[in-house]
Amino acid sequence: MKHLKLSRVAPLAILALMVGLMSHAAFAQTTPTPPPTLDKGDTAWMLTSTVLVLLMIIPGLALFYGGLVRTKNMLSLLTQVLAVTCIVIVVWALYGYSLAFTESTPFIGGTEKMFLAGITPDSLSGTIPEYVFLCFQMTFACITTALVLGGVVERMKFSAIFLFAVLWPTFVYFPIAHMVWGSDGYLLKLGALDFAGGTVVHINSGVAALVGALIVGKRVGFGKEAMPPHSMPLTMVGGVLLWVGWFGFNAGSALAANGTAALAMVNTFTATAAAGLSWMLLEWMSKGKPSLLGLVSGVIAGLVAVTPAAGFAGPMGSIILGLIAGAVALFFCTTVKNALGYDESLDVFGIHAVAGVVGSILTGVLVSPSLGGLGVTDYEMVSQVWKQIVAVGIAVAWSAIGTLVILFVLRVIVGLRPATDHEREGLDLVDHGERAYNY
Amino acid sequence: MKHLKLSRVAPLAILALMVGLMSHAAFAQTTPTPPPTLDKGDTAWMLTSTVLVLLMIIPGLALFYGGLVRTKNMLSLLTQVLAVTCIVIVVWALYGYSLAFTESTPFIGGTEKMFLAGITPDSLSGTIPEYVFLCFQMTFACITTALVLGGVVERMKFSAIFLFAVLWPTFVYFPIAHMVWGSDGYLLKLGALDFAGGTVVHINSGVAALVGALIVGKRVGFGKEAMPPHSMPLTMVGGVLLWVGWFGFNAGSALAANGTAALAMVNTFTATAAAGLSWMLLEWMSKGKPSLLGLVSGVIAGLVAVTPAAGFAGPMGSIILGLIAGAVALFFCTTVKNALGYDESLDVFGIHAVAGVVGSILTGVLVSPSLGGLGVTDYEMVSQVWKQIVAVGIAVAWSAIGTLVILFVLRVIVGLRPATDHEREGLDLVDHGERAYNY
Amino acid sequence: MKHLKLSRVAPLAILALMVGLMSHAAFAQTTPTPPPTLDKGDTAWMLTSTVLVLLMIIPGLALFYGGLVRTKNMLSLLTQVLAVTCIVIVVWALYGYSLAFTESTPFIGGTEKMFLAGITPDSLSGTIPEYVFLCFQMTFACITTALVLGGVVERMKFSAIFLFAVLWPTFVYFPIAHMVWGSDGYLLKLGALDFAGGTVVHINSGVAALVGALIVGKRVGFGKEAMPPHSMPLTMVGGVLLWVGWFGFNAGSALAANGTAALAMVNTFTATAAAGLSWMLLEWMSKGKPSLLGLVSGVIAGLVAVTPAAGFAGPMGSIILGLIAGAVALFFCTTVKNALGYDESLDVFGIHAVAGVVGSILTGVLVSPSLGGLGVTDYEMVSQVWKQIVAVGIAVAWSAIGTLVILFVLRVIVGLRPATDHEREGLDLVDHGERAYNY
Amino acid sequence: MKLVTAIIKPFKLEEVRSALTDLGLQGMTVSEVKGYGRQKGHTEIYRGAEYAVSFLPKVKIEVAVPTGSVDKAIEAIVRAARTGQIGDGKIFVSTIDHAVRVRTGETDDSAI
Amino acid sequence: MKLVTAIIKPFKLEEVRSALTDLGLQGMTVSEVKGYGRQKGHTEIYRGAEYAVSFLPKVKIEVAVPTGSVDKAIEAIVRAARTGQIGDGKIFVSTIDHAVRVRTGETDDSAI
Amino acid sequence: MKLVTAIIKPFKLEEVRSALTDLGLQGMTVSEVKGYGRQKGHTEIYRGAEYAVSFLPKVKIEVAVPTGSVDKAIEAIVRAARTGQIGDGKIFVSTIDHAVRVRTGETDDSAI
Ligand SMILES: Nc1ncnc2c1ncn2[C@@H]1O[C@H](COP(=O)(O)OP(=O)(O)O)[C@@H](O)[C@H]1O
Ligand SMILES: Nc1ncnc2c1ncn2[C@@H]1O[C@H](COP(=O)(O)OP(=O)(O)O)[C@@H](O)[C@H]1O
Ligand SMILES: Nc1ncnc2c1ncn2[C@@H]1O[C@H](COP(=O)(O)OP(=O)(O)O)[C@@H](O)[C@H]1O
Repeated sequence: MKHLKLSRVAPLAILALMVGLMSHAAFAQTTPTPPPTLDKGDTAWMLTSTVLVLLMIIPGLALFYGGLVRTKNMLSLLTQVLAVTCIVIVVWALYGYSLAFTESTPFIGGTEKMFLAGITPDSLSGTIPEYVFLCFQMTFACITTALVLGGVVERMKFSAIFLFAVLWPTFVYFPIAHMVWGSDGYLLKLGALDFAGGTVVHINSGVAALVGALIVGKRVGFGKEAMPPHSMPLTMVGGVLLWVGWFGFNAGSALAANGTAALAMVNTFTATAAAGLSWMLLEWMSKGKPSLLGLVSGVIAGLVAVTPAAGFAGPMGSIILGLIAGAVALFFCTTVKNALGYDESLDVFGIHAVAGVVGSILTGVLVSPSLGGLGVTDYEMVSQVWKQIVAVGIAVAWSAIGTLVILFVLRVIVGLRPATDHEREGLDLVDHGERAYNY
Repeated sequence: MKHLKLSRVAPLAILALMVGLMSHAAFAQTTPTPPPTLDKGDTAWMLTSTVLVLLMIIPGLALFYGGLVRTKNMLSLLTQVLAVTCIVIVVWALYGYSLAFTESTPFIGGTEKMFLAGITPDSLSGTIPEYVFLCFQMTFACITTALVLGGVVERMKFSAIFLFAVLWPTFVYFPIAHMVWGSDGYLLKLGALDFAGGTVVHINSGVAALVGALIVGKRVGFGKEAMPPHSMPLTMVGGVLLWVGWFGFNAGSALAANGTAALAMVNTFTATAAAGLSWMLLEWMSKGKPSLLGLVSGVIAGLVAVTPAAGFAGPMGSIILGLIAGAVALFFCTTVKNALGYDESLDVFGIHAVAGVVGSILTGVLVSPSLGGLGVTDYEMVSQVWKQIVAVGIAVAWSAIGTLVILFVLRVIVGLRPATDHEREGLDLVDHGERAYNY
Repeated sequence: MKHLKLSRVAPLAILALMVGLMSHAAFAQTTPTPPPTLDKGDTAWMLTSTVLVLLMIIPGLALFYGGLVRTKNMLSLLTQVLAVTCIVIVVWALYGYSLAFTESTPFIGGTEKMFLAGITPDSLSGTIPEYVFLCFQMTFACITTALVLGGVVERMKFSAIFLFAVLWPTFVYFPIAHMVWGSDGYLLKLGALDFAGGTVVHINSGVAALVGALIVGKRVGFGKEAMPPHSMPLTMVGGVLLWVGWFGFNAGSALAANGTAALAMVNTFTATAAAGLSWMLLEWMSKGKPSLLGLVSGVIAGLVAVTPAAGFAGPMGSIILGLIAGAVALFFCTTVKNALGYDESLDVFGIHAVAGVVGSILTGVLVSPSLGGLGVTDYEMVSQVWKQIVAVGIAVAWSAIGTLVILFVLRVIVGLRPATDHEREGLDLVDHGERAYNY
Repeated sequence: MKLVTAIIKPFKLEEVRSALTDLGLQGMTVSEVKGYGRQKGHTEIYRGAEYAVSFLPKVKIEVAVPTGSVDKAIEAIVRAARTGQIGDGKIFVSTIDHAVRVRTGETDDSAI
Repeated sequence: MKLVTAIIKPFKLEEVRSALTDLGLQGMTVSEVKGYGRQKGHTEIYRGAEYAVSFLPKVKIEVAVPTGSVDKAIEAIVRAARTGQIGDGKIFVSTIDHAVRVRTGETDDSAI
Repeated sequence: MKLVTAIIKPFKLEEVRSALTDLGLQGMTVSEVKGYGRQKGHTEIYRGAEYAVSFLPKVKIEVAVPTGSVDKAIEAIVRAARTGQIGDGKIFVSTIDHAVRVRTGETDDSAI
């Protein structure tokens, strides 16, 4: 059985590796430039943005995911999201920030800011206190790790998830974040565009979720029993809180309260709305009914797709981007996924990775001033798109391989899955000894 | 039957028309004045305010309304609110902002900013980026349209609602917004006071909801079957999120982080609390029990009433305003509504229009410096109150007639109501093929 | 029976009194210093912070508490929290702000700002409008009063709670707030440290909740019937919204968008995450399963503990603080509480008072520059810790005695408890004539 | 003494209840059930996955009646619950050997 | 073999359960139901609208017992469930022709 | 005519339903119940408080069948619902005196 699973994943891993090896990518992101004084307006907005990204995770993502699982696993899902958040916060403060954001090698940072050493309330990062910058980035590490959970819900032991939340950021997230955002990061210097983390956050987590789903395997009863969402209202609330909080994520990635933040805001409205409508209308035409889950899924797909583009594209370009992202993600989550038959339960791959790739690549197109984008120095569409593809390839490869290795280690140490009986009873009682609802 | 419905609505329409024709109204609102530099503090607050108004709609309004409908229509309600939001965002970006906020005629703006043409991250509106200003205003268009849904819940086809969300903003909201807030708007120049949109948002949506309720007709079983809220906790959460977000709405309408925003904030606390207590205590005295729904309804009535007054009245005047608004709205939603017997299901008229009118008119009184208000140039109470009444009349007339026409058109094109059997089964399954809960 | 209850409470009261009498405490908090100009960045952040603290109460605290009660009392709990919020807002505007924040005596302020007299949009408090400052402080008064409800849920008449919400702030909260934060406050001058209200808010409310639980008595069926939380998802949502909003509470207590706010933010992440993990892991080891309720409870304990320390300690000190606070509160809420056998239903004492005391005392330690803290002038650990203990003692004494007296008065005037039959039926129907859910 | 069990459409509950009380039957017990029968269910779609939901919400009414009242009880239920459309439901009658009122200990016909 | 069906007040479930297990009855099945009877309901008010709610929450216990144990089962239930106030509920006894334990296929008295 | 009542594990509902329809039984009524029996429950802990939860979620299927079909119905249910583990559930058979189809007024065997 172990053998079987390995063989199922191997092609993906190899593909990813190849893409990784052949690539020379480059990223340019709004990293903090260092003027020496604190700006209180910028600081006010970045404090707020940080809070908004936290809101995306708890309760946003927790509810979005939670509503989609079955009642008997609701509490387990909520516990996982909250525990992962707590763990990544501590890990980030202990060494994650240092590994991601200090200068050292092109692939991973150094240890000089471990335990946040040397940072004081007066330390600045650009025009804002470094403490605010590191908190803002902390929330990115948290949400990325939490997103991965969506691939393995309802069937992975809490002990394995607990350890995963330490290992995965360490070996997957921090390196990728460093490559993309570290001032000496390998990819930063090569010029691919990623405004707010399409690669680092969405493609990364989406790929990891798919690998997780394949390695952990299908839920007991998958394909035989109906597994409808237990609470669409909670999923809707979580989904729209993701949208609400995403303004911190995207407009906050300007690291200032300025025109770039404003542009990111308007794009985060238009692309998202367009993608929601795109998914819903296509579903309406093809299946006969426009569903709430489709609308919300489209909204998330739009948010994901506009993440790398938010500070580069224009609002009309973002509408186009949203329309495309909604359609592609819909096609993937329904047709492709059904054809492949795996149980990537909450479509983290189908939405975050797929729309993330669409967004990353189209960012190279939509940045074009001729399409209403802002342009970048020496812009040339074909070469820019190629850089985008290369960056995507590296992220996919690193994430797939890293996740694979971590899961095999965890399977050996603590095991990944509960007993079938336990899974059937539900993780709420088995892992946590509580029930979600006692009406 | 068509005939019957027409005859029911005709008196209202005629009344509204008369009020409209005889009036010469004037509005003064905190529109952006154009000093040339960007202020980052103002920008930070307006980015935040925009996010707060979005929070009012999703999940705020969606939950407030959703908790009040029956289980079988919960998902339908949530879908409607989210879809309307997406649609209005796209429409706003395509042409709504241009129609509302460019100079052209006194009743409707021009087309020069269609597709947001000509706006860049450097464009300013006052001290903030124009992109932020137009996003802030975008959320107002969204919430106003979504509010109207409360009059027709549980019985209007999704296809009709979808088209309504395009037509209603175009022919009702954008013109009224232009008249009130456009720099050459008909009503702006005449001096009525409306700080944050009492007329444009609340009276407008309340009247449209009433017209909708009358045209679409009563729910099957109305008056015979019990139709209690299916989840008061969700209604409470939605209601208080409206309050939380309303600080963006009201204090954000200062378009700056200054003393006026501060005044709007304190008033948004005091009027609201007073109105909540007013409704609850009166209900306690008259019905024997203070209800949560009453308390929440009073809170909303207070928020609505203080909207036009927030930057003009003083905090004690706002308490008085809240006490009155809570009492009047209670009286309307219980006694008057029961007497008239229509099914304006979620009391958008009874709360938003009624408390909106109370607030609009009393703004003319409470702005008086002798009552702790801020005063306006050449203030004279009687004439100011008259201006307020006239402005209300125009809004009522335009909204009633516009909504009426749109609904008749929609009835012809797609029909307004599902089959009785379908309505009984619930719109969740019939329109969307999903159920809200699968516990 | 009355006699019995008195005798049960007497020791506590006497102890508290003694502590009170023997103490000479001192508090230093980030009160507004008066430079003359408005800073828009600071104002933007404080407007946001005020909204965030409101979010903590409604829906945060309401859901956190609401999820923990039984279905039949859910609506009652929500009503209580919202009504208390409204009442305290009005009371604060009428006279509370004046009593807490004008100069007069060391124990209570004066009446000069009753009805917010003399304050205009131009009045400043430090670099922000006084209206914003008083709104920010208003939300503190609201949440503290609402927190007390957790001790007496499911069994106290709404009429008694209504009056309690007027009397308790007046005689307990405003004096303590004045002593700690008033510029001539008794405790302010003596040098104990309380960054964001550990004493005023958490110890105060926790003690009052315990007194309430003892005076009001146990719920019918307590210890015999199972009383599991009716909705852990709502409790989780409420708990994490407390965390989200707490950034307004803590970072907002810097009263500016600066490095101190940034420090408070990072500490509010690290201490909280550490405390959540601390509780969960200890529970996992001792009971065999890590529970969601444990994780959330630890998170709250961490938030409480870091409140006094947020602007003084360093991020690593905060992790230590969180680990200790989580462990102590867990020990208290399980072992100690079970041993004592009282029904302090939602553990306001066990979490807010206990972790509050831990935080207050350790603030005296962690402020030490040798431990990564910021230091204060003439810092000396032993004497600082002693000041912290004294301040805690005074708060405990004042709160215990004040609450005791108020409850006895209320018992005489309106009675505290509903009839047993009514309590069994549930307060939703008995007090409010509504049910929470009608699925 | 007989137990009349009726499975009906949920929105007919109120009408059936008042039809029964009009007969002077002062008590009944109701539960929410899911029914499978000739009336077809519906399909739900969540992202890619389609589920055929074959069970429909129904209400089950149980009313204990003296043997002599069975026929008029049935008749009353049928009249109140009938819409004429598929899925209107069923009535089953079975025998109760013995009945007790908990509060008083009264038994059989006087217990109901 | 008989089926004893008791409709009781929800908060009495735990007491009735332990009274039955004290008798050595090792199994029972419980459902949440709504009861209509002499015990009056309540009124709910939502904004203007008042609803008379006539159904009250009850719990239905079904326990299959050997014919010889019926009387003491009834007695145990009555003792545990009685509050003496209106709405305490009913017990109905009917006949089971046949019983099967799914797991083992055992039948009748040995199945329960 | 008999009423076959089966109490089974919830996740077996779909299999039992199709086993019954394979027999040509076109209707049944299902409710969610809680069962107490040999299968032990679990313990829940909320902060300090531990609760022993002795009731487990089960599903009750009621199907009215012509007397001649009882045995194959039982057999079909047992086959579909059995996991061989404790808690698989019970089947009870009792007699229906009379049945009515609300929609048409048809009675007895032709009503089901
Ligand atoms: N054989 C049966 N045993 C128990 N319940 C049945 C049976 N047949 C039907 N029912 C119940 O009656 C309901 C209505 O039956 P259905 O066949 O849909 O319509 P109709 O009664 O109009 O023929 C079903 O949903 C089910 O709850
Ligand atoms: N005739 C009946 N058939 C079925 N259930 C009944 C009948 N009468 C009463 N019940 C059930 O018994 C419960 C208690 O009955 P009620 O008349 O209120 O009080 P009491 O049993 O004390 O006379 C009811 O709520 C209902 O569930
Ligand atoms: N005497 C009984 N009366 C009614 N229901 C019973 C009885 N005994 C068991 N049950 C039901 O059957 C279910 C399974 O019984 P249990 O004793 O746990 O396992 P098994 O049937 O495998 O022996 C119980 O949960 C309960 O719902």
